[in-house]
Amino acid sequence: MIVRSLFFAQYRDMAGADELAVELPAGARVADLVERLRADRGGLAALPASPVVAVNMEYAPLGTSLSEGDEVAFIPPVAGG
Amino acid sequence: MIVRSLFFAQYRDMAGADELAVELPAGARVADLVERLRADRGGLAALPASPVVAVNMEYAPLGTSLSEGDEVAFIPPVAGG
Amino acid sequence: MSVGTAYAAVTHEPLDAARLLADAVSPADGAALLFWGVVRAENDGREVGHLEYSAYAEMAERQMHRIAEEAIARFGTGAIRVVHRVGRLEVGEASVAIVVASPHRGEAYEASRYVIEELKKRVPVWKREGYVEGETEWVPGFSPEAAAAVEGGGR
Amino acid sequence: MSVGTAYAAVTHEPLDAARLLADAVSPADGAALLFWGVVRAENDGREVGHLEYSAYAEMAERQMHRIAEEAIARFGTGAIRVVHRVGRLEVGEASVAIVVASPHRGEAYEASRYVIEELKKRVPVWKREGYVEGETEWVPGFSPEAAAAVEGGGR
Repeated sequence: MIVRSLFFAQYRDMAGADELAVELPAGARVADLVERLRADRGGLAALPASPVVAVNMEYAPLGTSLSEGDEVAFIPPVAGG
Repeated sequence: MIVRSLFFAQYRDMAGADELAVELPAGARVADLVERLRADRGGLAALPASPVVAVNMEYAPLGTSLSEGDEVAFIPPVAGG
Repeated sequence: MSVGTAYAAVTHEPLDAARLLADAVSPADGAALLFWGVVRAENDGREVGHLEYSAYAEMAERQMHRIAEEAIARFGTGAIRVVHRVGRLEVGEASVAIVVASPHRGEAYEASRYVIEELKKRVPVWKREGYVEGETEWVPGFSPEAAAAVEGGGR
Repeated sequence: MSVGTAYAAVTHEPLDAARLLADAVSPADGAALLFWGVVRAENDGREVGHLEYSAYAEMAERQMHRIAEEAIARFGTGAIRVVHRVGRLEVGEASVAIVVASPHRGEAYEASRYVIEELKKRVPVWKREGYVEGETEWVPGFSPEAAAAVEGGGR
């Protein structure tokens, strides 16, 4: 299956892109995606091992199972206001 | 001496005027002015015996001594905001 | 601690929120809080059509200015501007605007609340409600305590 | 208890305080409180020239809407409108506006404070400071707690 990974702020700087499509085996969890990104990509090696993520725009724990087409956003510390 | 008495809101309705000039003996206090007004004027008979007053735009106790030209305002309960 | 300036006015003109904010905020401020008091359609179960505000304008300005200065000193905010409107106001129109600018937001909330609570207790402003059924009536208010007000003013 | 409606948006346009107030206040309301977050000239001792705000816009709107709904339910206010600006902002410009309309003022203060505190903890918005001396740097922020956020959202 393919999931969309979105990067913002510092994580966008690391990824060098707003978005990456990542192919994962069926049944993969957010933690598997994190591991893959940290292993695959030069810049994303600096991604924390337990980053805050949102799956389909809701904050979600790393154990969350992913499905085809899910949007997984990597959320660095927020600074709105 | 002559002092200016100002009336607002309900007290203005009682007095039938915004302002009255009142002649008082030298050394008179606010309490003397109150007594005079309650005795003299039909409508102002309904003035409380201990109304809130401001002398020259500062809240002042009834024992405050008055001077020629002082502005004594009768302040019914305030309802700003 | 910041040292803001106080400004107070009584006016017949409609209140201008954008202008008040622009006049209050300085480069040192990270937030401003605007309290915007408006005329409600209902009070104590009666349907209100409009309100008539009146004031002892010069004393009201002096009292509001003092309250703003007290809040700046007490909470260390930036500028505070207080404007009270008088005359006939329709439902939904603003009767009072209080802007507190501040480097930090916590102080702005405390100062804003202080100013509106003290204003309601001490500032010589009155209102008469015009009911939809036709009567008018003075709205019961707070009786300022002469001694307390003098003490408060001395802070 | 009043039942206000929630509204949230992320925008590139300058924020319009008067418009936000007019859109929030209904005839049942006696007060509105506007929180107005502005860009400060100084942060942690460095002189700031501008800020660049960015957001995960769709999720930010959803989170702000949820926070506004939580505040309405919790404090019984009228309408709450939350608008966050993104893009380049100069010193003194407003980055966020929160309007809480309410029949009574106490609830407006509590709800306003709740919304800004939760917004800072949970809403995916970031800012990069542009210093007068030329560099830029991401402003350190809050790390949203996935579990807490999910719980909060379920209220």
